[in-house]
Amino acid sequence: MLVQQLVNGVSLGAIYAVFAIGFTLVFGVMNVLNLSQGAVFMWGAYVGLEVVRTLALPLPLAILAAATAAGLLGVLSEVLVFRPLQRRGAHRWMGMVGGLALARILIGLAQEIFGTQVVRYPDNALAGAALELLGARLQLLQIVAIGAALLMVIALAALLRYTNVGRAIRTVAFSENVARLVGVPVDRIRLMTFFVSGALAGGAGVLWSLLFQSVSPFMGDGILLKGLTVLILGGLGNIVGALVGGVLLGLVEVASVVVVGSGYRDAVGFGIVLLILLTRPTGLFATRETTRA
Amino acid sequence: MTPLLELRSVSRHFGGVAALSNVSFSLPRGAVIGLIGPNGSGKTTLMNVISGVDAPTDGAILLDGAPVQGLPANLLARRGIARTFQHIRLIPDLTALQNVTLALRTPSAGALDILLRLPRLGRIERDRRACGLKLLDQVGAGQHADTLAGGLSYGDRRRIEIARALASEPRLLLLDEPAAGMTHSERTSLRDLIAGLPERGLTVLLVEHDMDLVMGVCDEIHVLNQGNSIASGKPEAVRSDPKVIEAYLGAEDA
Amino acid sequence: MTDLFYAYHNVIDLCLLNSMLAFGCFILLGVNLFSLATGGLMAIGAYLSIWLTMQQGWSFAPALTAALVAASLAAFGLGSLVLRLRGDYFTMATLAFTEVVRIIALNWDSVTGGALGVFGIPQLTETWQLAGLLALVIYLIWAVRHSAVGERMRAIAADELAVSTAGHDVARFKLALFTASGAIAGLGGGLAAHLNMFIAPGDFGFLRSVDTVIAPVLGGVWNLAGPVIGASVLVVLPEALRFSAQMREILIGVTMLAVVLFLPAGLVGLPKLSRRRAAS
Amino acid sequence: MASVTLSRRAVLTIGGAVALSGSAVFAQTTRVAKIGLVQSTTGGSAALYGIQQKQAIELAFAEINAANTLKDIKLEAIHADDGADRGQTVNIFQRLIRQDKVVAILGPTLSNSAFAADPIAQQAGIPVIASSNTAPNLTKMGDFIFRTSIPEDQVFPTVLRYAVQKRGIKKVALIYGLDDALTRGAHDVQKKAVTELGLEQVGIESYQRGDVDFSAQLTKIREQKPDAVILGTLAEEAAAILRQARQLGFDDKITFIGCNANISAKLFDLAGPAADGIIVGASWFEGYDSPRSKAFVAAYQKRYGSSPDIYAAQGYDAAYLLAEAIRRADDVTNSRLTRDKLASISDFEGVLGRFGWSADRDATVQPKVLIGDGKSKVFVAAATS
Repeated sequence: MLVQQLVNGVSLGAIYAVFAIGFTLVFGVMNVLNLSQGAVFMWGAYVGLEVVRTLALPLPLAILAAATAAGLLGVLSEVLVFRPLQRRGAHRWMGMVGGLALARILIGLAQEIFGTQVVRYPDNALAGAALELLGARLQLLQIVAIGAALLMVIALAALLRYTNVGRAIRTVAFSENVARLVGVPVDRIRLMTFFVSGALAGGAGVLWSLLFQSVSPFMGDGILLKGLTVLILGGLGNIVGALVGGVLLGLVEVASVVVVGSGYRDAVGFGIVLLILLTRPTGLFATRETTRA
Repeated sequence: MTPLLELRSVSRHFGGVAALSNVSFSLPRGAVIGLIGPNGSGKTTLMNVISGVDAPTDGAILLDGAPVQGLPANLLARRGIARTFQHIRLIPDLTALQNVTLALRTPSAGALDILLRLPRLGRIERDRRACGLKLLDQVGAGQHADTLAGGLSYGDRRRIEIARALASEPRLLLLDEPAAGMTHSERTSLRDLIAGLPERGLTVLLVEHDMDLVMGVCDEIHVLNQGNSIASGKPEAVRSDPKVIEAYLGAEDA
Repeated sequence: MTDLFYAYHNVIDLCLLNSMLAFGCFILLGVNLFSLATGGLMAIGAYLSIWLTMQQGWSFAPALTAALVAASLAAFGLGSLVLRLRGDYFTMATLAFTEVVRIIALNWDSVTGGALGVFGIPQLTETWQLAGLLALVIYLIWAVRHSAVGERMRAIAADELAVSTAGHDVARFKLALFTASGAIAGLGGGLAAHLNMFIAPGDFGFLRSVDTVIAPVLGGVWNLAGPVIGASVLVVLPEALRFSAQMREILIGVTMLAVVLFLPAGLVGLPKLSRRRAAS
Repeated sequence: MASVTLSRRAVLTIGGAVALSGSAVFAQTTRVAKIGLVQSTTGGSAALYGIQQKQAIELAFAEINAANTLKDIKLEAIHADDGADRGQTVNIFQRLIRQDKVVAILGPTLSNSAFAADPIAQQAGIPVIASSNTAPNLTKMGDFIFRTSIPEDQVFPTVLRYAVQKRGIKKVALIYGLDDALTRGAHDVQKKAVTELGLEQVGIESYQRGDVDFSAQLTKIREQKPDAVILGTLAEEAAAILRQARQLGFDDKITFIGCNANISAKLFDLAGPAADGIIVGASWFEGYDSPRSKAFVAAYQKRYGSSPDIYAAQGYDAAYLLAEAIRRADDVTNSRLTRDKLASISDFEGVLGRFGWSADRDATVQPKVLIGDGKSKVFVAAATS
């Protein structure tokens, strides 16, 4: 049972991590808390679903399409909400409310277009397959989810570390003014960051709905709260922290079901956030980057 | 007689960087002490550590012989340390007068006075206003009392910030580059103002780049370079100290 | 005429109640605190007050007072722990508090009835009480803002460091404001519980907290009319847009976004803006 | 902003024109019975049931008006969406009663909303028929409150007894939605029935609305080795649980017993073959073999292109019951008379079967034990002998 629960926790946490990394990236680079991220996640899931169902394209293409579409939604949120607010020097809560408003519009549109019913991805070869490991059943889908999560994180890390774009992103994260002085096209880098962040959310949306076979216009609300929790666990703007924090939250939730009882599952997550904040006011993995917050 | 303030091997590290290392000196009562050094030598860090905006990593700060290092800024202000900032920190959407009365130590109205708008409230606020106006007049900014601080000139804001520091009835006043951005005539009146402070029982620690001003009003000068105290003494002595000259020239080289 | 009043009776009640609650967030926004604790604090006031009126036979006024005191104490305790957190960490901590309270309420059957809620609550909240208490809250905040304390609030919003070097204990000041906002939330919780005969833990979660803090942001954070306008718009908008059942959510979102983007001072800035447009 | 006002005005104008032309056609000879239809069409999962009921009721009204069943009386539904938000439900009830002067109200969608809004109708003497509220004690709020939705406690004990007899169940585990009044109410009934039958209860797990990962709870349940798992869940959650249980390698011998809310085509859409063998009890199911029910399913499918669920069926019967009461009262404004006539109906033949009211104005219908057939994706009646 223990091994099974570990599997359960890690695969859940892996998706939390992918979502939260996109979330934390935008925070780390631009100091923006984009509360429309949950709705972007939901749209990613629907786009992937439509690609698989209507266009009958294979899954990897669906993930790609979903990530691209969600990335564009991320870009939209920057162009429509965050850039005008930043230009105006608006208070950060304006950005938070703007993000919530955008999420409301995106959810309303999804209801209009896709209806309110819960739907799922069509069955494929992956859905039923599972292998036995140390007395636990490891579904192929779980392996895919964990693998895809790792892949996305490694790709992002490589992007940030080894490419010019990555260096530019890190410069903007350090200071937008410095970036401008050394000739980094800050506006473009911001757009790219929003794109990457949205794409991660969209990718997480497809993985999520594959694993749990559930797509609905409201699926982003829950993950938004989880993403915020992971953000705190990992330290705002800390990418490695988001990865570790995501997996940790998955494990904590599973552990709370086993130890405390499922009625307190979410309370344990939030309780731990409170405890961590009271002992380490900038999160579990506070680093130089996070001191900006 | 114990000095008003005494620093004993005060250090402040940021990560691996030592912004201050083992700085020791004392401020005798009623003196105007200059603190100079090239940019980045640790002057503002020292101001922050003394005023409680920052805490020293190591060492002791004694106020009237009692250790005060690490106390929060508001408590140190209550115990008589007031300061101005290198980058002026007036509240732009309050008037000049409101900025000054913010720091007054005369009793402000109690909760009941405010909530029930008792007649006492008007009297108290009138008294505070009078106190604030007096301070503004002293620094020569009385005519701006009811102007929003955000709309005033640089020199005026500098003077109003000094008035605010004086409003808390300090014994020790820390001035961080008060002459920056002032015109020549403003500097002259600033010099007179600072020179007159000891008579009112104040001790002053002055950080300033304007050497004429420093040499003109300071009884004693301490020189910092890269977080270390490199020289101290009478203005004339410091001016000719080869270490000081080298520090400044070296800094200009870089 | 009376029929018209009764037709919109609950709309009026909700405008008044939500405006009052919005003031709890308004005073915190005034010192740059974006708190999501409202839901949790309201829950404390709501459940305590109905326990007192339904189980202990207390009358309404003392029960409301108890709700106010209990939520203030809770806010005081919470505030002493979380107010030292910066910015978004503070917001998250208050959100965690609200969610933890909600989940405890969900599991604490004997008091809250779990998800089934408590029904048959005596309908003691009257429109005139809501109006009177709202007026009182507005008066008190007005009085504070027009005093040296109000100046200190504005100063803290602009520059905390300057205020603390001027000799003021900013932390204590914020704690006092947070406690006051707890009092408003507790009072509002007690009034809300006795308004519609029924409450359930879901009434006091994340959404309630978000709606309450959005109201002053939409209405205007610097103007006393802001919370009233913001909260009323949030109550009336779903009613006014009911003609378009399907587009309603989208239109509410668009309205919120438009305010955020085009009215930096909130809805209270609208007349000024249109005057400027007309003049130019 | 301008375009919004404009379109609103346009809507009002068109609406007014339609109303005008309508009254012109039916001039003098036609009376209109205005009926409030309070169903959530937005606001999360509640919208799922709300839309089904709204559609079924509108279908019923259209049929009744077209067939001239009520002679010169036409039924007019005034629909309002409360967004599953209780405050709005109260707003709507007050407006419908005081401004639109409806003679009766059908709804609201959620039990929680009913507890807040129904007392207003009770006070004003307006009859209310609920078709999806299943919370216990709902109709005890007053003698104007009726419901066609069968509360769980009328169904579940029969279902559990059936399962015990047929499958020899001794140990059970329960799982339910903690923060939803409907699932929580179902769970309470289930727990009571388990105790009354003397079954061993090896574990209780819960989750919150929006959760889609049940693997931790199911892994725990698997360790407790129950003979049956009892679901106090909505259809989509039941589907996810069934599916994930299969994936976790649950023994085929473990029986899943569901609740009222699971009777939905959605269950099979989402769970696929995993729904095979689930036992549920209900007042109605899509394959119910009665002429009335078959006609309803066909008409619903024709009009909306999708299958009705149990809430649609209950809504449809509520609409016909109200129409019958209005017919008997022969009055379109006297709500007290309508209420009395409604209460007097005792032998109504509805989609749910033969219908009557209990002393508390709850529907009394023979509960049906159903078994999920994952291959043909329907529920079939169990042989209850």
